[in-house]
Amino acid sequence: MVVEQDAPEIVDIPINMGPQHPSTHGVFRMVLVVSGEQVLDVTPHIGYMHRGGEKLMETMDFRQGIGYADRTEYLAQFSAELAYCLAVERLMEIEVPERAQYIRVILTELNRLSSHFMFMGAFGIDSGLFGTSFTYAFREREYIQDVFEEVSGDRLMYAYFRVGGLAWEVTDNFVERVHEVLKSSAQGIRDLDDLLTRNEIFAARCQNIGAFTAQQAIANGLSGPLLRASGVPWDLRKDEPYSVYDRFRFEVPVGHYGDVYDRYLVRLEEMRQSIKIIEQALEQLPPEGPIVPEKMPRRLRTPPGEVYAKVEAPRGEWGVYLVSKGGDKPYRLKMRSPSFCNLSALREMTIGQYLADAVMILGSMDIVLCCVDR
Amino acid sequence: MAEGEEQQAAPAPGAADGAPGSPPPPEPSAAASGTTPAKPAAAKPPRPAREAEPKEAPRVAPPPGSINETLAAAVPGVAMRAYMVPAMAGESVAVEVAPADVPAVMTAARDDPRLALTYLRCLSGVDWQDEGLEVVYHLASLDTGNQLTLKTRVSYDDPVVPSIASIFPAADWHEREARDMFGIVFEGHPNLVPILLPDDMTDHFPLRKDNPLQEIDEWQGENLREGAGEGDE
Amino acid sequence: MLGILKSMGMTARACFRKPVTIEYPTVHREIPNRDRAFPILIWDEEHDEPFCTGCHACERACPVECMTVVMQDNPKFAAGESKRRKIIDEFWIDYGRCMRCNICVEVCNFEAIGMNNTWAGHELSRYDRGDLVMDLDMLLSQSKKKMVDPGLRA
Amino acid sequence: MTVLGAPLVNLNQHWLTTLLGIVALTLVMTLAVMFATYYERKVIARIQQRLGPMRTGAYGIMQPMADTLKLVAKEDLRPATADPVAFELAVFAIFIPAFLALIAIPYTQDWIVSPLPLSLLYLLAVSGLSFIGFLMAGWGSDSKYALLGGMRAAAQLISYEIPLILAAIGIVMITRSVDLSAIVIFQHKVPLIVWQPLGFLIFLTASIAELERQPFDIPTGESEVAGGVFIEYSGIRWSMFQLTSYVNMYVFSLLGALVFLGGWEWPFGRDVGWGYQLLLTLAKMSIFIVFYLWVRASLPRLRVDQLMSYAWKVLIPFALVQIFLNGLVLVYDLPDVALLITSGAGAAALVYFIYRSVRVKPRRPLEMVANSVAARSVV
Repeated sequence: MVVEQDAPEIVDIPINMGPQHPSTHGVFRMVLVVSGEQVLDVTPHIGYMHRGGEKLMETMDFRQGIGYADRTEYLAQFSAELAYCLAVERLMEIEVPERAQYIRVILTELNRLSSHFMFMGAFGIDSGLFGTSFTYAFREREYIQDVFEEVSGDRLMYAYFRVGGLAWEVTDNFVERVHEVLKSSAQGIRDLDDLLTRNEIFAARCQNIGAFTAQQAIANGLSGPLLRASGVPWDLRKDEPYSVYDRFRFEVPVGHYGDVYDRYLVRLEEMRQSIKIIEQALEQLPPEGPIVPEKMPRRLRTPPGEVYAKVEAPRGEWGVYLVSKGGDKPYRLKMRSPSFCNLSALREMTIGQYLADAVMILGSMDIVLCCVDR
Repeated sequence: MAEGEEQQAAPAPGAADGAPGSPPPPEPSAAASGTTPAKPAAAKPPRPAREAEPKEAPRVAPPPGSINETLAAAVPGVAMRAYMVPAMAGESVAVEVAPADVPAVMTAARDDPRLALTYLRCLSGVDWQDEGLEVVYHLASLDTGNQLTLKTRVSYDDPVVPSIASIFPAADWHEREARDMFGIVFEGHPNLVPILLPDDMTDHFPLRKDNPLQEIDEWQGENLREGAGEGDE
Repeated sequence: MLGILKSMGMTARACFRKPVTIEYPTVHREIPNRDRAFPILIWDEEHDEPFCTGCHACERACPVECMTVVMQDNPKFAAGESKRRKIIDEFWIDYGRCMRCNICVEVCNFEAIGMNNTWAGHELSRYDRGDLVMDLDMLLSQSKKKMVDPGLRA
Repeated sequence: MTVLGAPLVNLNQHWLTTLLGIVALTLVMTLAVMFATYYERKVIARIQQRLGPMRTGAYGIMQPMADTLKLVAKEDLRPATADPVAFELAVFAIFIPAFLALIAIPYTQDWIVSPLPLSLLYLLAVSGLSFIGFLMAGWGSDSKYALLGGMRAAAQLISYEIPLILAAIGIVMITRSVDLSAIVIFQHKVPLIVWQPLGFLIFLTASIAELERQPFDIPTGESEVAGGVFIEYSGIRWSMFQLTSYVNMYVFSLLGALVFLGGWEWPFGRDVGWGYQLLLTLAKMSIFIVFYLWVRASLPRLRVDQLMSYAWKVLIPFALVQIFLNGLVLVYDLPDVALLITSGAGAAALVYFIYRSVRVKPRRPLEMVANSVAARSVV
């Protein structure tokens, strides 16, 4: 007997993930259309954290804006500050003293370490670990933040870089403290490596999902570890060296598969490279010297012009497009945030994967929602 | 500073199609007096005259052999205005094209092997008030190291630019953002709905200059004393 | 299999390490001298008055406009007890708005404002955001009682 | 092979005694669960280099009390669109089977609420009931997450029930009894883990899956379905779910301790008094519990398809192999050591098979680019 008319209609369920969901890493919402466990379509919704930072920064002079750069990218604050300062310095043609350059590099790389630790911890949780990777990663992150606090006075919103150099001198025991922290960070990297990398369940969850080819990655404007995991050796620290990055010997890890596992590996390796960079920078750091240029104008006024300054932030290319009409405030300031650009590829990566993989793919992008929404 | 300004000044005479009024007369003089030993007459350090500060960026012609020539060869028949701005010097050449030509130029820039500008770094809107709205595309090549800044202007009344989301998927969200903030309509975009702003906010463009920031309602001083506890239960 | 065992070995090893957390509200971590909590005003012991002359420099430089300054003629100057012509009359800082950027400290010409570097400067939760607006007395009280040695200057 | 008879040790079979036993067991189990939550938090905290609960009582010993009070006092919400019957009854559909299982477990030789001649079968049957409750909760909550979680739970519980039962059949074949007391007494000299390593491995993994703990916590996966079936539950109902899951953990730990580790019988025999017997049972049970906690803190979660293929493609075939091997040994009346050899070989094969199949496939390692980029002549 055929009971066709009674056959239940099979429908695809739209699932609303977020804005409050444990694994959206902030107020991010994606509407997944699933057929059983398979994802058919994804619609990301962002903008919950939009604070008009670009507009606000148009009303701030070049010192005041630094605090906002921090708040835009709250996991890689020094990178955001550095990009902003580089833009203004390029426009004003200020030469930053050596010592300040090195300290900037050391702090930015430490910041990369702490940001990647954050990724490792959160990614472990995305993959279903009961917080173990998170606590190991945060242990190291806190040690790094201790150094930042000793130097800049704050644990999160450092506001320490200034146009032309640094706001104030580092502490006397800065070098020893950084060495200590590097030692403990190396331990933390080993811990996370032991915990995750070879773990078969973790590998089975990560491998071959969300894979992007190099062409796809480039076309979608990915940057940072995502681009490198797809096999494009593109690192602004090497390709378009800013600050004093051309003086260090380090390697850029490049993946072959472009999947989530490669992104994880690339980040893990980048952390080791960061330690290498910091060690070299500490060696080369001039023990004495000014931290702001001697001929520093009292009021920061830029000539009219425009500049696109970019740095390799932990999440990718952090760009600042600064248009000035003269005066002490930007006329237009666009922040090219890597999280925003990377996230725009989410749809293409996720379709056809499992629901659980959607979480892993989103986690592997390591987005910062403040940085996405600005 | 002085050195830099001299560098800027040097190529200035060669500027062929720089913006009108761009020659920077005050700067060389300021630079010169800054570098010369202090004259007794000018006891006060000679301030660069504020009024004379140029309001437009000085534009210089890109050196011969720059990328704009390749681009012009790749898309013949498209009117282009190429220039450089000193702060960008040595990095990227700006090319201005008409809005209608953007897709053709973009396709050529991506596909021409001499250019290979496959990577769209950034897409920004700029509000130039009386001079209309500008869309700035930052392109880069990950193979050749080429850099290009492509610009196009549209008027307030008819802010329509052809979308390049089909050429560069990376432009998708950037264009939506530029629509949110500046009201630039990207024709042919698959899904031009607000991205950062609320879904119904389609008639108000926050980053345009005619949208000043709201006054901060202060919670201190007299305000606090008068309004203390108001609205708090 | 081996990787799973490695993971479990890792966690087993970690079990025998010292815990790194502390019982926060009862145990306080030592905070460095440079720690930046919220800005406070500093008391001039010598002249028994605040250092602040109410010059509005910090108010103008504040990116978030969290400060309100009112200046007055210094009565002690008229009496010859002080060299300050002008003195602060009223000063409000909205701690709920302050973003602790240290700019007010940098622009101050009299070293009259500093960043609180004690735990008291961090543990400021209030039930009403109006209570976060500090007036002159509250801003000076810690320095008056010598509870704080303001840390970061530039 | 000798078959030991099952001298059933009865309490005075009066309904009042049984009732008293049930009440006492429920109360003791509730306390035990409260302790388990505390213990779990402390153990996992140590693994994660944290202090864990420290503030209620000395070393946070009163934390479970505080948690319970808070949960009981919390507002009990039911979504307006939920199916009231399914939503409300789901709690009991999960809660009651878990407690039902407890009455058939011999804690010592004499301590058993209701001695059943089919207690092993009864235990497995009762513990297999809970998936109905999960389905009810998932459907009744009228939430997509809950529905997904309920579906996952049903699929997972049914799938892993099979290897569990098959592993138990292997035991039953050897002991020729489905009475737990008899099975324990059978292990007078040697615990069954020695004769049945393969069955033990299957039981261990399947029990983790039945308990829905990491790495098999897919129905409740926090980062995917945000609590799954429990997403709409709060207060006392939610705490009953939690209570149930911990009771289940005790049940499976006890089952493992009794069936594979010799329970109260091995190694001291029957005559050491109930105190030692109880202690012995609890000690063996806690081995399982520590293992569950340790695994929970160490391993990420599997994906649904991986989970299902693990059950159907790995565990069930190997469980059948175990039964087959046992059958061979029994039919040809081989000495006991043949059991060890065959099952040990099977266990080794299982380990090797898992090792081979889940091994991280060798991939091209990351390429470390030192200089080629700079050679690209960036302006």
